[in-house]
Amino acid sequence: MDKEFITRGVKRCSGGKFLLWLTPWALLLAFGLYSAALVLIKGLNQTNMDNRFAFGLWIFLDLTVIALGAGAFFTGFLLYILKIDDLKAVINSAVVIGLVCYSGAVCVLAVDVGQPLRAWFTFWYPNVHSMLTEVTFCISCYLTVLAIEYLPIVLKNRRLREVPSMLVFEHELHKLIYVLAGVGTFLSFFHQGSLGGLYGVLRGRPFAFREGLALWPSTFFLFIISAAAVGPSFILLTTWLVEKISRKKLVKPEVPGLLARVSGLMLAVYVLAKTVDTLVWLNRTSPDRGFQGWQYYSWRPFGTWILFAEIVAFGLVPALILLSPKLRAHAGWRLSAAAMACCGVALNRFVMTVQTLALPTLSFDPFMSYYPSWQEVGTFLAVVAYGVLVYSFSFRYFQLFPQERDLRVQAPPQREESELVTAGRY
Amino acid sequence: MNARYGMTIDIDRCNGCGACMVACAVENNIPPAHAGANDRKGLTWIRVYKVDNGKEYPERRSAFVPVLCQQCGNETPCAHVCPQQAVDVDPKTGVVGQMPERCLGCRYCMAACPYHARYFNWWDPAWPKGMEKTLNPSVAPRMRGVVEKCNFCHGRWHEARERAAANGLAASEPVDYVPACVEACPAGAIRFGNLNDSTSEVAHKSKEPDSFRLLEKLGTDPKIYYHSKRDWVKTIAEAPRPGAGKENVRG
Amino acid sequence: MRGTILFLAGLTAALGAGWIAFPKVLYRHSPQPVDFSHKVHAEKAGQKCEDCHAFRDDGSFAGIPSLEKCSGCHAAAMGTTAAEKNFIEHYVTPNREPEWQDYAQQPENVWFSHATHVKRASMKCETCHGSIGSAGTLPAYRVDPVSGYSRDVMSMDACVNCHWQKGTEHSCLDCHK
Amino acid sequence: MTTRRDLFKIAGGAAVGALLTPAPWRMITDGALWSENWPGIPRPARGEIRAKFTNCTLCPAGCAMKARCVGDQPISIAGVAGHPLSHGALCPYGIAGHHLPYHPERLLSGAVEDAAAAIKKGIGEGGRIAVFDTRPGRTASWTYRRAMASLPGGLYLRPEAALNGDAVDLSAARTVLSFGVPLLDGWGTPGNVIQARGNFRLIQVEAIESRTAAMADVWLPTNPGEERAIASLILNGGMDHIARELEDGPVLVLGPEDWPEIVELNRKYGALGRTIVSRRDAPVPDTWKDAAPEMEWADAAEGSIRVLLIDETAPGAYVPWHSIETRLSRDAVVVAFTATRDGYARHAQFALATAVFPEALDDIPAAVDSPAGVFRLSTSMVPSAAWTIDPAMFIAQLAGIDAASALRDRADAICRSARGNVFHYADQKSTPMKAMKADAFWKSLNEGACWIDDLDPKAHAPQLVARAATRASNVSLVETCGAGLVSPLFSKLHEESHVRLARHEIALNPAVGFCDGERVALQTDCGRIAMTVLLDPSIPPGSIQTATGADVLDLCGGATGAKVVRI
Repeated sequence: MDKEFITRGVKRCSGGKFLLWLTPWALLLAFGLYSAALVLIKGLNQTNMDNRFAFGLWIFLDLTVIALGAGAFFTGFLLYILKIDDLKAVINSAVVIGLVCYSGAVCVLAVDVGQPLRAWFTFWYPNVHSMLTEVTFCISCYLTVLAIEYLPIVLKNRRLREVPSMLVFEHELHKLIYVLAGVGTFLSFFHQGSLGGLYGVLRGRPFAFREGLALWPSTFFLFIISAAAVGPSFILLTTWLVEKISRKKLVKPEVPGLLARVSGLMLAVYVLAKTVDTLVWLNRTSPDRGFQGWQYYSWRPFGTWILFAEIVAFGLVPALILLSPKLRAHAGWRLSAAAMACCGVALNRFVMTVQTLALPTLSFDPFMSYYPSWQEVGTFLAVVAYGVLVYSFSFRYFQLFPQERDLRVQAPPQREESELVTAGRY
Repeated sequence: MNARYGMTIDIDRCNGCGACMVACAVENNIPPAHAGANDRKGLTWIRVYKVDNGKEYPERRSAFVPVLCQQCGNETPCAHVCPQQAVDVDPKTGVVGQMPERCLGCRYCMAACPYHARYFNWWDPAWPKGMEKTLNPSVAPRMRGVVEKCNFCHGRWHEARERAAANGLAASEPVDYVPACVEACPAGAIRFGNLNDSTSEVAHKSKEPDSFRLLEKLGTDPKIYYHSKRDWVKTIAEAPRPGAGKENVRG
Repeated sequence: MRGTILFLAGLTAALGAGWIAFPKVLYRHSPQPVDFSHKVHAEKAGQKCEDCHAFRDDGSFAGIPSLEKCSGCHAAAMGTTAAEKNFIEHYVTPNREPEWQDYAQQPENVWFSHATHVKRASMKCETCHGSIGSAGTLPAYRVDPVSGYSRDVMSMDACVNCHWQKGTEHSCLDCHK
Repeated sequence: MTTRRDLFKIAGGAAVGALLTPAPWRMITDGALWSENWPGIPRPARGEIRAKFTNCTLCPAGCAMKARCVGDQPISIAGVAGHPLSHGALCPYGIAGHHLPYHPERLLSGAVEDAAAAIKKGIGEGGRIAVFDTRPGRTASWTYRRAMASLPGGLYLRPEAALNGDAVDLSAARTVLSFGVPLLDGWGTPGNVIQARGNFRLIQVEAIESRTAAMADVWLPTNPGEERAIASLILNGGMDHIARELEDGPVLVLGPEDWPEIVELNRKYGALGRTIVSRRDAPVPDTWKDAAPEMEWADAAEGSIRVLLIDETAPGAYVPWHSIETRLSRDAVVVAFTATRDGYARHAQFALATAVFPEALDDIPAAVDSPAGVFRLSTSMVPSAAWTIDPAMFIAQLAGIDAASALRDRADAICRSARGNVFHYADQKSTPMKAMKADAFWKSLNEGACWIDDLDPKAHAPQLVARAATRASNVSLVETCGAGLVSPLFSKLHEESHVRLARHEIALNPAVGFCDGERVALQTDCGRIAMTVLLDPSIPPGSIQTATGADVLDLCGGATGAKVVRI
């Protein structure tokens, strides 16, 4: 049925199997859309957010997802700007992941605001001092860039190539790709930063406030570095996951190693910077504003353990693992380290968003806690489902892993047999 | 000559009756609590907190602290972060204005405000049947999904300016008016006026040694001055001290 | 070539729809209850705007006069025009307020003070209301059903421009409430 | 023939074209504008803004009010500056009083005819009829007394009079010793108390740090029920640090008046005649003199009343139902005139809906802290609903007397007395009664004015008498508005913050072992009521704090001790 759409020379599972795989995700998406609709129609009273917890699960999700999606721009940067050609093997997959993460984040943002119909005000009456303006502009621009980067992947599809004009179009786009990568990298760097700035500028929240380097608070740069660090790690994980699920070899063995090395390197830099930043903040920034550093960590359950977990357990440790060639070579170590790195950054985003709001600022404030409502969780799951669906389609019909074909050709025939038997789930 | 509207609140005079909170809601067309609203999802532009000296009964002593928008004058945190200029500081009055019809409800300003003086409209405003007849025409109707806060009763400010114009007075601050909470406070604990006018009562009181501002060290230069002769009350101006037992269960 | 023609065809069609059809479809027209003539009142009765559109004692602006004011002169029919007949029959006699539709009615969230503009800044009515005061008939009232605002209401840009030129633009809450 | 590609081209052209027209941009803008005022959001009425003056009837203080009205509809209320009694102050209940007519829980209509029939039947069978009036001294009260006088065996019952009807002159006091009296939180006229507050030291003896205790110069925390012991200790020269404070007179001692100690302390420190003074009430027409005497409900014979008419339109002291019940005969008919289901309506066969503030026209007698007699009206600012009835008119009809012009008649009587002064709210000027004609007086009363009597030159020092004493309870009741109805905006003080306890909310010390928001029952020997726990460390473990309300008062009224039990 859809055979003629599938890339030449790669094996994909039967349409039936594919549908079977899609169904649960489609259902999840439907449920998610329902809860999102509830929020949009009935208003944000459907969530468990309140005046003290003005931000909740969704902002945490946005920041995390976007950090993980950073693989797209950073790989692009390494490939097209620094010319590390081995990364061609994953760039398409990275772009798809980036697209999924960013578009998902934008959709959630639209649900998260009280008056989505006025979202465009930010473009018409922008407040140039606001980090959120920066974020909005960069995200929307970068999303366009990602869409354009995604086009050639689509256009490479067998059937579409039969249309000559499309072929030309795709060719033109390809010339553009370097420009796009450049622009994309710049935008993405910038708004990963502004996402960090988002909290760093909150002078009213000494827990989040950081002193500025040049125009931006230190969190601006920390977010960039940490995003660059986990981006590759996340690609590492997803690639491995797809290989497992589709039971196929998708990239040459040296590629994961390379990704791991890059990730480790960036992570090490991040841990160093983060440590310095934390020390400055604890000993100068915060006390200067009348808040003693220790007090933040005396509100259960947010003890100093969270600081340790963020910087050492999920920062330094994975960095060292990824940096050591021996451990890195071992898939188990490599993947768990990558996973840890992702958790570390997720934890960092959690601290910046949720803990910041939970901590009291007035002496007669209580310590606040918050649990998301099912509508919030539902919307969150919708993004996950949406991501899986888009990726599944892209993987089935487009060439996300250029090396897949060659790897199949090289593969010894009997494995060919076996593969025909258990013809992958995709 | 620009004005700098501000308030002095004498904590030693406040017995926490709540007249200011009710008067504020009446003046600004704020609806009664929607079913499901609680002390974390409510709309109380001015809110009276009960604070205590952290000791146990019978040494425990309490005081009532009305907290409203502190009208920060220096790098106003909320105005600084709003992505679409829904918050601005009026140079002529120093009042931090919030524009519900420009606000998209991102709540970034609420995260930015250290005083929790900003409130989000979680529900569509609704009044018991007939009660909408008592709405104040000088203040816009409320709407769902936007952030709001105290603006020193701008409806009254508009009226005062119109009166002045009608009486042929020149356009100049300060105009002659007081916010609803000031008018309502039976104990006269809240005073309102122009801090730039050295002859005004607020200017005097704000300079007294017993006057203090909340979280002054943040450097946001708030325009609400609190006043108390009790030393333990003065400590509420500082950052929280975990374990000092300063848990606030009332207010 | 053919492609270009087709493209241009689509383009022109859309342009036509957007510029000509759309405004017609969007705005709902509704006539005023009475065919009132400012011209007649200005010339015959020799009245100035503020004779009918008066300020109240508290400095606020009364806007469109109430039936009471009209009945002051129009207790009985003055003249034989259909409009007059209609007015007397349907409003004066049953003492029913005409549901005038206010072209210049600002949104609820706007505080517009006539006193500030007319008395302090001594602006002319025509500056904002144009020639309506000398028009022989009332133009149809056109309202945007989506926003619920009159088509002829002064837009914020217009306010801001003037305030900006006069250097009286300070903050949103100067005009919003 | 057109191919799919052609359609693409046309569509492309159309898309580009559309972007060059106002249509898409208009729609985007309209979307935002629509969000400014989407359906269902009420618009405030426009119109001329006027000021109207009246007096509050929500509690016996009767503070002067200035209402800001659009047309005739009050939209906000403030005090009247310079008022000699209320000094421009209002409590939160008064400030939002104009919402009461729209209260969702307001009592709507009632079976008036059936009630009338039942009453007539009751009287016909020769039973005693009685009116129980929660706020005596009003002109309506006089109407009831006249009506009862003209009915065979008619009784006029009232709650126990504070200070036996004598008044407190706070301005004269230098030291006030209060045993759990909410002096600064709803006791007298707020403005008057605050005005006087600067001149006296306040010593508060109370188990809980109430609003008054928190603002007192000295707070003596006691164990619940020990207040009386402390009183007698002070009386017998113990606690000399307090005794020393009391040296600084004039002294005023406030507390449950049924304690002999309070009376004794006031005698000992010479309060009587100085801070506690006897008051002349506003004159009444001579023709009313044959009205039935005031009788305290407690003096009515057990099981004697066949028909009881309760007027709780003007909230005052609440008498727990179980002590009223004992006065009723077995087949008694009880009719409550009220605006709420929460009060005596719960026990009456007939609850007849009445007008509420600011619908009703009524007068407010002098408050406990007003040494001079007063006469002021609460005018009808908004028309009262058609289905409401005026209890005074109803009862007057029952007795076949004419009371339609009672208020006017009394005003004229006051005018004839030519005593005192009239304070006009609009211009804040006083004119002597002598200088006013009856019509002018009546006019200004309706436009907002207050007649204040001269102090009685030959006033005798009041004689307090102690009643049979009840033991103090461990329940501290904080006043919610006497009127069952409170503006819906009080959610700001209840749900949306915890400034005041909501009804059926109970404040407990965390150490007691309940958790926040837990459903519990407050239990006394009179029964139990379900409550919601609010933890408050400032409440001592032995004590309970909850908001008043008829049912709670029924529960705790005569009770000596209450306990909280899980349900």
